[in-house]
Amino acid sequence: MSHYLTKLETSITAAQEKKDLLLMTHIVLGYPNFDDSLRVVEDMVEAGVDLMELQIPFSEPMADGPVILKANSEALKGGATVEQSFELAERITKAFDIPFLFMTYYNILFCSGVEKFVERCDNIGIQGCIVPDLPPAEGLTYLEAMKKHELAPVHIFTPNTPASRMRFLSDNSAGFIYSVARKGVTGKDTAFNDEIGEYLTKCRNATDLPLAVGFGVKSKEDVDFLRGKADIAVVGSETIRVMEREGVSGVKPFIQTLVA
Amino acid sequence: MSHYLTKLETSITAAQEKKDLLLMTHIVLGYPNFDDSLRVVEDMVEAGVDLMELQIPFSEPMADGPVILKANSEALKGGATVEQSFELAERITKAFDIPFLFMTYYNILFCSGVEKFVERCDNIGIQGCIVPDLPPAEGLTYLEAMKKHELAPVHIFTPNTPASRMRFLSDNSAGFIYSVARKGVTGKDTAFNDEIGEYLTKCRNATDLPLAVGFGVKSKEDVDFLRGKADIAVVGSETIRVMEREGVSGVKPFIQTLVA
Amino acid sequence: MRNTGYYSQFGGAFIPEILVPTFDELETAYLQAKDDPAFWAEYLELMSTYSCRATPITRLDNLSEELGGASIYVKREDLNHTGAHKVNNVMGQGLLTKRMGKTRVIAETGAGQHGVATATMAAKFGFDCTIYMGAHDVARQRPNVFWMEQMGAEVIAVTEGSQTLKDAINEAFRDWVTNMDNTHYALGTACGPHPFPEMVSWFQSVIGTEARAQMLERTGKLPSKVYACVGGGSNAMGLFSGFMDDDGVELVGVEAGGRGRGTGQHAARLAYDDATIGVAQGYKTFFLQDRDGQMQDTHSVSAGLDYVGVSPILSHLHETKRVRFEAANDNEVVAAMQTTVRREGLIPALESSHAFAQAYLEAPKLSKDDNILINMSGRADKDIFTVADAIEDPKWREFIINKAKGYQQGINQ
Amino acid sequence: MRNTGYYSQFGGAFIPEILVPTFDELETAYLQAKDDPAFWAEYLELMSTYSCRATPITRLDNLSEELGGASIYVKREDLNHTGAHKVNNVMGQGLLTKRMGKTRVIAETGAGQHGVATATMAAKFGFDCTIYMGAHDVARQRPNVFWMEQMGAEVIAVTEGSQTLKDAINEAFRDWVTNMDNTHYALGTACGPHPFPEMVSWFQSVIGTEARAQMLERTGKLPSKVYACVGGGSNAMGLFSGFMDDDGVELVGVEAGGRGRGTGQHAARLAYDDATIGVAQGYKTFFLQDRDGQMQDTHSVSAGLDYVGVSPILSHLHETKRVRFEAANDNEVVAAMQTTVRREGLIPALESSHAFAQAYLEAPKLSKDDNILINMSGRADKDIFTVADAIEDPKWREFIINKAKGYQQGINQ
Ligand SMILES: Cc1ncc(COP(=O)(O)O)c(C=O)c1O
Ligand SMILES: Cc1ncc(COP(=O)(O)O)c(C=O)c1O
Repeated sequence: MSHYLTKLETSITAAQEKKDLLLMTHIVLGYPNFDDSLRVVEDMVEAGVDLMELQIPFSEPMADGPVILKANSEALKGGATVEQSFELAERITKAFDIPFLFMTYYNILFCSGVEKFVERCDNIGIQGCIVPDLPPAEGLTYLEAMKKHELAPVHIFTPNTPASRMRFLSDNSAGFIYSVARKGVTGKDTAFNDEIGEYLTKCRNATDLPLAVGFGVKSKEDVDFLRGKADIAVVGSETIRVMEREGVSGVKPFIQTLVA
Repeated sequence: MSHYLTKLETSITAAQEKKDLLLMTHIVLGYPNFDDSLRVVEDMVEAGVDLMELQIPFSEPMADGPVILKANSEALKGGATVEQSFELAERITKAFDIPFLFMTYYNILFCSGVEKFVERCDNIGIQGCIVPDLPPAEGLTYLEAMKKHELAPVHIFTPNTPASRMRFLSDNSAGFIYSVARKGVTGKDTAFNDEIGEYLTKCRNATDLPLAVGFGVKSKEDVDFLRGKADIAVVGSETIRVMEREGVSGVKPFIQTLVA
Repeated sequence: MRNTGYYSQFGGAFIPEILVPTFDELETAYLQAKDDPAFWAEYLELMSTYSCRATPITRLDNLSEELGGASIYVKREDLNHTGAHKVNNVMGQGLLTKRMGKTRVIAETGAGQHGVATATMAAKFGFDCTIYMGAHDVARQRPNVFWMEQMGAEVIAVTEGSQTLKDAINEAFRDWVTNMDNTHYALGTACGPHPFPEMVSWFQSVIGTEARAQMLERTGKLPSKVYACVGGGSNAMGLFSGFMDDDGVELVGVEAGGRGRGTGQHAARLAYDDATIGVAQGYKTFFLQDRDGQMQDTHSVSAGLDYVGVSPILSHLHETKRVRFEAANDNEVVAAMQTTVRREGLIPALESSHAFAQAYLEAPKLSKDDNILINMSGRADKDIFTVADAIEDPKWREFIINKAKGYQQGINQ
Repeated sequence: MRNTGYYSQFGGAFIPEILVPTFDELETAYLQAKDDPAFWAEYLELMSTYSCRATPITRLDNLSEELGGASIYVKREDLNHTGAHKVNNVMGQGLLTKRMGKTRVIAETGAGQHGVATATMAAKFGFDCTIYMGAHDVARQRPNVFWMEQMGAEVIAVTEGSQTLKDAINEAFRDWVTNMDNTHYALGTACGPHPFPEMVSWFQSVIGTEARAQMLERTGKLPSKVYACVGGGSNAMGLFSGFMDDDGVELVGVEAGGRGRGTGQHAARLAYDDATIGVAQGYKTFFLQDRDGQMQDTHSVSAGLDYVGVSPILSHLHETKRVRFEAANDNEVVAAMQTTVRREGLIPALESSHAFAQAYLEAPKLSKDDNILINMSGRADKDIFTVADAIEDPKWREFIINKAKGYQQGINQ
């Protein structure tokens, strides 16, 4: 199974004609509440973000570090449901003209019914999904449904993924590849150095898909480092940190510094 | 070894010519202090007591019940020594013309040197010893020394001593036999009933020595019950109780009610 | 595409991509060890010299007579070094860790039993050791934390989520995804991603293998029923595996009924109808979760059974009806523990007492010719704080209050 | 005249007359049991099904290498049911009690270990049970009291004398002189009047018999030295008896050095020069006493060694120089315990840690070819209050203070 062309990939390619490095950000839906989530998306899009991950909160976010972890559990404490996440996501995709993906854990799909979940993604204009605890081997139904709906299943490359497995992952992906630039969970520091350069070359060689690079991107400097090495810079935990430190209104200026 | 005649036995026989039942009392030397011990002896003799046990305090009085136990440990806390006990005993035997015995545990003899201890008893006019944790089998040196000094080693009959052992104990005793009228430690209640009558008959049959009966004697009624069955009634813990309740001055009136 | 580690629809390995090579390495090491008779021999030697395998079986003479039915036998995992069956698994994983050339182990722990076992193994093998434990549990289970620290382990209080066992598991995975190069995660029960359920069950199978032979030797026949409590499922899998092919032996798994059916305050995933199939913590099984798939709070008097998921192998055996699942509630469990202590002088852990409670219910219905076997997965003497609270002992409270006063006045009394 | 139970000048039976028939009966029952191979077979069967005899020997791989001399082996009495060697004696006396047709047992206890073992035995055999324990010890050792009470035993706090072990022994004798008809006094160590020293040593000899065979099997030869801590002397007698006739095996008894030689705050009766021969608690031995023969206060970090007397058999072996006596002081003992926990994952009781401390001192002076054996008489996990105080763990204090607060506010937290 080789990857298929998706709307997501097409949008990325189109955007790249204007910019050499796109910016993807991440929020947790319902954190600190759904209204604020919407406001943050608005600000991000206005600040020039190119695509966004919308995380549907889950009680056991095993691959997430402390910042996103806390956002997940606060959202759930606030009563966030999957239904509300879909509703908000639908408003978002209608309102803003950039690609949005869902990021969540497999149980959310599984309990909704995988096919139903994917179909609904399609219906509300979500263009792809990142499901960090669903390796392709466990995700046949998911992959088929995504393909059927021409949505992008995004998989993850890591520094200890062998080249052969990168190719396998790429074959099972669409839209882009999410390449994590360090070991560990989300939100930890990464030193952007030559070693990473080599790693990214290895990633490039393993896939034809655009390459998003994430984990630990925090500053314009980090973003600039990625220029020429990646297609998309991902800023995840740091925006949540900014929001927590400076309030929702702090997010826009922060993003603006990154894309400046 | 059959028992030998001692000054103690002779005194008892002599006293019995005037009274059908003698009274033996018990104090712990140095409790509450040595001065009071002396005063209590004085009062008891005046009240008509016929012979007395002077207990040299020991830290592990295994055969004594709570009242005498406490008296032992209070005396030791007050600094009572074996030397002081001997000194006071000497003053007592010089001052009062009734037979006095030492009651103590074997370690007191052992640590003094058994022969030295016995010799000193003799020197200061102590007529016999009761050593409740020293069965004849363990007390050869002691028995020989006592015999040599013509002092009375008093042994104990109990309700579960077989007749043959009673005879053996009697053979190793002199002065009198101490017959305990119940199981258990000193100072507990005994119901003076027919069963005890039978038991005392058994004791009588096993020895030619005078019979002292103790444990739990508390009142004139108890004393009267023993009349005709025993030669000596022993009042132990109860006088200490009286002293604790009513002070040293309460002892004399109490003894007087018993001998009235 | 690899698709191993399934027991009918349950199991699998739902793991972050970064751990895939680590799991491949682990599975390979595990399969090689399993194929190597020298490995199992080394394991048995270790368990018979460092712990006291074979653990005996004890007949409950008094209760068998009093209850008036079957003869009740008990497999004495409480006699193991560190006081529970957990050490069987941990020592096996210790040997594997050595084989893989790793120098650090991490583990989750709820009540602290698995944490103590892992810290012990790390001390013995000379590994560095980090134990993840929900902050609530750290506060409640200080004695176990104390011993883990004495063993040289670092105990990290997990302040995320519900601050209990499942959160400790998540946190251990988070450590692992960072430190997989030198670190092995010694998962404590027959749950988690493949190969853990199978591998933990394999190490624990020593219980069932011994018990089967011992019952035959002692009674000349197999037991009619065998009982084990079910938290994650490792002691149950360990015992049951010995009798899996003996059709005449009924296997009974006893879960934490907590405050009872219908209260929502329990941890009965298979005995009650509240759990549904889901995927979390790396594997697919029955979970106590809401309709969205969010894990729910569970409750049990015994921390070791207080868990949202259950071994995928047991979910499978539940569906095939090879194992019958029951739940004992908190009150029944405390009563069963007290009866066992008072009448037999055995102190079953509150976890194990679930199995006792169910066995005591069923023994009278069997005949004198029947024998039943209970897995005493651990001893409760280390859980005195929990037990004393469960039975609300006023003298214990007084003791603690006085002890605290002494500390506040600066006296070790 | 009977004159038995002497080991050169030590031993005897200095008992109140009222107990003479009871001791005769006991001695007869003991001698008959000893003559009856079926009795020992029943005993071994009980110990191998109710406890986990044979207990293993464990090699301390890490410390043997670190200390750089002899290979250090440990006899694992800590793995016994109830956590110490005490159960060997108690179960034997339980069988004897049954033989004598008695229905009630009493015992003294210091740290509580023997009390728990006796209460356990009573529960198992269906005896009534009363445990005498110094009031100071009751206050300090609530966990053990808790379990004794759970077993159905009545625990009586002895408020006489120094309110510790020796006073509990006196009080048990006071009970016995009242209730000898239906009651057996299960004395907890190789002390007291004949036949206790010999009988208790006989039951404990199971340790030495096993250990000798195990060392031969594991190492092909006998150990150069064997170490045991000495309270009353029962675990030491148990281990030593296995090697008594092996001239090449040096036997080392380790007493409680407390605050050290010359401080008067210790319980070293044979290793230091402070003790003299005396007679108390029914037997003749070395006692820590003043010149009058009054017993003195002793001190040890470990309650189980904190006793004025010592087995008359050991006093004899001290005089004949068959056993060498040493003392380890409190600080050395706590350090040895911590080392053993951290490096080997074993948690020796503070009592047992005395033997470890001495062995660690001497092991480096031996050659690589030597093996030594330490008796791990018990485990410390039940003594957490004592251990945590001994190492002054601030987090433990905080935990207790918080726990107390919870109780005072009426919360089981
Ligand atoms: C004594 C004991 N039994 C049972 C369990 C439950 O675990 P499992 O179901 O894996 O045996 C635990 C867990 O901590 C335990 O400590
Ligand atoms: C674990 C342990 N070891 C040793 C002792 C000391 O007793 P003994 O010298 O009789 O073995 C005790 C006494 O309580 C104990 O609990």
